[in-house]
Amino acid sequence: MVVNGAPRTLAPGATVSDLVSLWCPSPDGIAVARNREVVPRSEWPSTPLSPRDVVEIVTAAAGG
Amino acid sequence: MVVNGAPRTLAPGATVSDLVSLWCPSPDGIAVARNREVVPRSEWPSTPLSPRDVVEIVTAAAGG
Amino acid sequence: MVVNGAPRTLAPGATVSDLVSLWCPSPDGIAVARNREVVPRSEWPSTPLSPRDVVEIVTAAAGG
Amino acid sequence: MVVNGAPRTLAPGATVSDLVSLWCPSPDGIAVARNREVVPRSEWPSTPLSPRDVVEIVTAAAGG
Amino acid sequence: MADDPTDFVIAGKTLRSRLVLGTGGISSTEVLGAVIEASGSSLATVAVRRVDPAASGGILEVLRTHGVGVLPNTAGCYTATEAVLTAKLAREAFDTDWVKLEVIGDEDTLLPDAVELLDAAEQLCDQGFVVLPYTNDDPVLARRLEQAGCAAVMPLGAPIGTGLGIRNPHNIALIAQRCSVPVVLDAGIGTASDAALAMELGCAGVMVATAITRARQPARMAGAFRHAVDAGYQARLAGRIPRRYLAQASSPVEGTPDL
Amino acid sequence: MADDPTDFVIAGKTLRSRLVLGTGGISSTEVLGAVIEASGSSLATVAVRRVDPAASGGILEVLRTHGVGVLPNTAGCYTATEAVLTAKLAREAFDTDWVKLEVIGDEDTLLPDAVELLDAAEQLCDQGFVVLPYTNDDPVLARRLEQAGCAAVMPLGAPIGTGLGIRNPHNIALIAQRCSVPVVLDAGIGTASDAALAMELGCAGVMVATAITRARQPARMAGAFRHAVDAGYQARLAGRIPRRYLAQASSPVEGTPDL
Amino acid sequence: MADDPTDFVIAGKTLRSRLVLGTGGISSTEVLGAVIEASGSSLATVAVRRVDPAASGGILEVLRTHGVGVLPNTAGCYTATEAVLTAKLAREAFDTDWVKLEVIGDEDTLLPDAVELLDAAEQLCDQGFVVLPYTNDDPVLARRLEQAGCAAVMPLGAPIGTGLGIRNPHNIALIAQRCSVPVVLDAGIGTASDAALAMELGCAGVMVATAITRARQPARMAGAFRHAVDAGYQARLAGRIPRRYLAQASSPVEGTPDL
Amino acid sequence: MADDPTDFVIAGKTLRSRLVLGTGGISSTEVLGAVIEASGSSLATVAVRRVDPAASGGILEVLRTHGVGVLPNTAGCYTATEAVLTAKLAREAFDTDWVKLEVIGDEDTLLPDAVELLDAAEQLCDQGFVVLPYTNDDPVLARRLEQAGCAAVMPLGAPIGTGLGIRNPHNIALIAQRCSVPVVLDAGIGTASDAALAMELGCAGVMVATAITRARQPARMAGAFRHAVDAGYQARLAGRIPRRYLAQASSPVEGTPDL
Repeated sequence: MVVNGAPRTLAPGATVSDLVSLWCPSPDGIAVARNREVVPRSEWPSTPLSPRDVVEIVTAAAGG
Repeated sequence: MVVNGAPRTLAPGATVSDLVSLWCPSPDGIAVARNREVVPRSEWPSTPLSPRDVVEIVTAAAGG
Repeated sequence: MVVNGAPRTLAPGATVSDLVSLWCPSPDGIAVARNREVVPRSEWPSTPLSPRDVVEIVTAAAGG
Repeated sequence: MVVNGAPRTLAPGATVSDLVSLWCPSPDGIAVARNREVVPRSEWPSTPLSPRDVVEIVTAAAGG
Repeated sequence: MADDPTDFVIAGKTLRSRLVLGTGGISSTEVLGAVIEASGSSLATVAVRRVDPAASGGILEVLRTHGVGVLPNTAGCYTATEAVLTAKLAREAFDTDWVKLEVIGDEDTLLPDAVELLDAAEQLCDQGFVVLPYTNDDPVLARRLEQAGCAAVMPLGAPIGTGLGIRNPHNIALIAQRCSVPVVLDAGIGTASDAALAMELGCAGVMVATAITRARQPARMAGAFRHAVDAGYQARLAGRIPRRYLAQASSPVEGTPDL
Repeated sequence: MADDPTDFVIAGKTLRSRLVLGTGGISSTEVLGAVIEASGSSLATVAVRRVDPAASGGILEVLRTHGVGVLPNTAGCYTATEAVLTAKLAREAFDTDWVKLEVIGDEDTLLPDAVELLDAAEQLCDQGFVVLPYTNDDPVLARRLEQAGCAAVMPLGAPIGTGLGIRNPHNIALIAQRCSVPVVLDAGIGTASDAALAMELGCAGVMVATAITRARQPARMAGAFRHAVDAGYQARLAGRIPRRYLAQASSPVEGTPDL
Repeated sequence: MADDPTDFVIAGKTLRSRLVLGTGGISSTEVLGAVIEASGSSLATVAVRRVDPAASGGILEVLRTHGVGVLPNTAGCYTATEAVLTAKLAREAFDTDWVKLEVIGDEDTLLPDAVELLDAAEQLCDQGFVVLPYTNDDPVLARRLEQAGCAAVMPLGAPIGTGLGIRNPHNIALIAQRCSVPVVLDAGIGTASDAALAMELGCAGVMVATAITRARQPARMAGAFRHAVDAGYQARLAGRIPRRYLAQASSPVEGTPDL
Repeated sequence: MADDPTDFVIAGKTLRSRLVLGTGGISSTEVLGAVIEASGSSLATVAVRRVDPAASGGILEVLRTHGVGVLPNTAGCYTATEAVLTAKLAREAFDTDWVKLEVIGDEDTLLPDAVELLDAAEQLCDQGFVVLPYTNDDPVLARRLEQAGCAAVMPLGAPIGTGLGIRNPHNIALIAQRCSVPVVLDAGIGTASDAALAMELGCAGVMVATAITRARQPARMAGAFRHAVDAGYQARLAGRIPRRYLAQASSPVEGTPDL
């Protein structure tokens, strides 16, 4: 799959929760878009990822 | 019918041409909208007016 | 003599001190010009006024 | 003597006229100051120059 | 070379003058004739209004007599729908597909409504009109109007009739640099120097109505604007000197006599 | 009536053009000739400098050939004494009693020194010179120069050669309103619209040097200034519209069709 | 009475400070902390960006530690679609429905795209967001954004990061007078006096990023802006004197001694 | 380092506040007290006027009570002679050798007369006065006043009481850069942002009279100016960002999600 613009392979059946815990020191202040749709925090554990998914994991940066 | 905002009665069967010749010294520089649709000059003679028509007859005024 | 633009008569031998005490509730914040010369406070008692003198007695006013 | 800021020696008895004719292609549009005094054109021939004179010969330059 | 004069061309038509005349506020057809002569304009706007059987009309005749092209406007329209219909009536009445597109947001400022304006511009361009939109001084909107197919863009200097001049020269310069269609400054001009500045900022032309028609001497003011537009245009071509913080002597220092 | 054109008269002499030309910074006598032609100027400044035996000179010839009057300046003088002597040399050399009086305070700003300037002006007026002082934009000093007998006053728009335009239009307007001798804006002009503005503010003329001579195309720029000065002058006579805070429609509201 | 201070309230929330802080360009979280303290701000913007596993992040912590509200922006979005999705991500990530809506037209000017902006604003308002749109200085667009349900409008003074100040005070004054939601000046501010002017023109608040974060001394500049915003606000309430063309003595004429 | 705050010192005396108060136009001693408190000023001007036996006087008491220094002015003087005598009377009456020197040229503009002003300044400096001259915005005159021994220079922003702000920021910046004595902007200030700008341009202080005393709420306006002067001063120290023609993003481009 593609995570934040880069190709990435994940164990089959991995969920958004798995990806976030892999990717972020803490889930705090994080949001996830899967194929240009927001995945609510509550659905992370129940949302499996497929190889064709395009995922964006975002947080706050100084700006504006 | 209503012509340029004022009620107006016309002989039955009167056309746009009749109205324009009645209304304007000359048809030059004139356009007509009937019920918010432009009536092309070529169709004036063949366009009868009905009592419920709302007609606007416009020309150039100093402006802009 | 003329005091602050108005004619004024004083007892013969009157001094600047006499005029000031006559003119001002208090000598504080006051200065006197006699014939376009400043009369120092210390010389008020010893400075007699003559009928032809032009005197200005000034103080602070809101300004600037 | 000094002419336009540079030392210069002239034949004894030389006049302002001599200097100007030596210095300028034409006397037209020229003025001369000798020791910070203007020497009128009419007096050039009759004005001898002495070794201690400071002379300025000026004309028009593009400016202003 | 960019510094040589070029023709003023809109939609393939070369205009003799870079000064576009607005006829609004003119006191009589006689004055209009004199103003046209003095201005040298080859294009003038007219509004589309109800025929007044009593009125003499005559403005079209004056323009034709002087060989001035008619540019109908959609003044008074608040929606794209009204503006599009007005443009169609104008095309029918005046036999021209040119239109100065105005879609305003409110009657106090008469400022353009960006959304309705772009909507109307897209519709009219699609229907083959030569669209000259009266727009605000927004560089982004100006380019969107250009992309929609407008033949020129007419950003404002200040609200119509205010005579406040060019309130935001920075935006006008940005628009002129970034648009490939002609930029014609419209609205807000108060006096000749405003028009010269507009041209110096990079505009291809200037439209003036109130500042001429309501001046104390309209014909004289028309002549003033004619010269000002030319002056500003020539000055831009001629390449102005840079701005300096401190002075630079214009008379030589060398050769100064010791007096 | 005040709104009709009047002649531009200084010390009884009528000048054909309200644009006074400064020759400083000109690249060649050829370019000078072209600039004079394009500008229409009838008066041009020259500086008084040491004769360079090597130099061709020729600037006086160019001015004479084109029938342009010579206005010597005292550029480079820091004291009244230097300026007065320079003026006398100029009178002797160029056979004119006109002088553009410059007495500056420092070499960074080249701004006038009010005290030395007034002193020099008084001396020269007493000696029969026609004095045109280059002054700052101080309305009080301008009137004192007029009272000293100066034939005109030449307030600056900005420091010489900066091209910053008119930094303080309020002062220039005050000077123009309060002086009875002609007011000729001098220094700081950068482009045509600056000159038009000067005339609209009430100046009787404008002097331009650097902005023309150092432009990329001097002759074209000279023509631009010629038109700008005329445009600004005519616009002032024509009577500009008042400034408004809110808009005023230039197309009639009555008669708007219901579409 | 209109001349007494009022709370600064957006969408029912009272903000302690009228100075909204932009965190862009800050050099470190330490400097950010110092800037927040000095500014007294109670609301600060953040951008929504990809998680960098390497990065320390920490900006949210700093804001929380200082009790500063988080205002996510949609910087970098060119379409309504991108902006809406970014706002939704922000709501999910930062647990706030407030959003500073930015939809820009091009990368050179970063100016808002009026049409996309209004579209995005309408969508987000419909979905219950508290929308603070970064808009141009167009009074008509500002009112359309208000009518779409925006909680405030944030017109620009000049393009982002330019430090050019308020290019068009006339438009900002019109917007402040004609909008009933708070007007917060955003973008273009260069220095303290710009912020004071914004408040004097009628703004309810000012947002500052670059002018503080990229100043030579960010914390000191933050303090300067804190005072400037208060000064401009108090000055507006206090009722400034009218502008006069001529002078009015501030010292009495009567009682002047004859010296 | 030049970027750290320094004391505001005139003639060896350190002033607590950079805001100098003018008392002209104040409606009552009560209001004056409130204005002093709100302004934080430590120096205030008074005029020298004939004693009115009927009047309560009391202004000196108010100043003393609040520990505010008295700065007598020579308002109303048209010649050096009058001004020098007025200064001597002030020294005798108020026991101070400080004087705000005003020598004006006419009653319409109340602008300084450069020649009389410099003459009076030289006389008073020779006689040991601490002279703070009210001058125009001429950088050359400012330096001559400094060379004459003045303890500070007080250039105007605009004519007294006009509230037109700083008409020529370029000159004020030049004066501040080129004088070594403190530069205190005087006259013309209309509102808080004008005072902040003065400090940003490099002034060491600002004097305000009419803009405070004739504001609708004088005490509130005094507080606004207190903050504005501080804001402008701190902003100058903090080092403002450069001005840019095009935008610079304040949110990072890298890390923008692909949405």
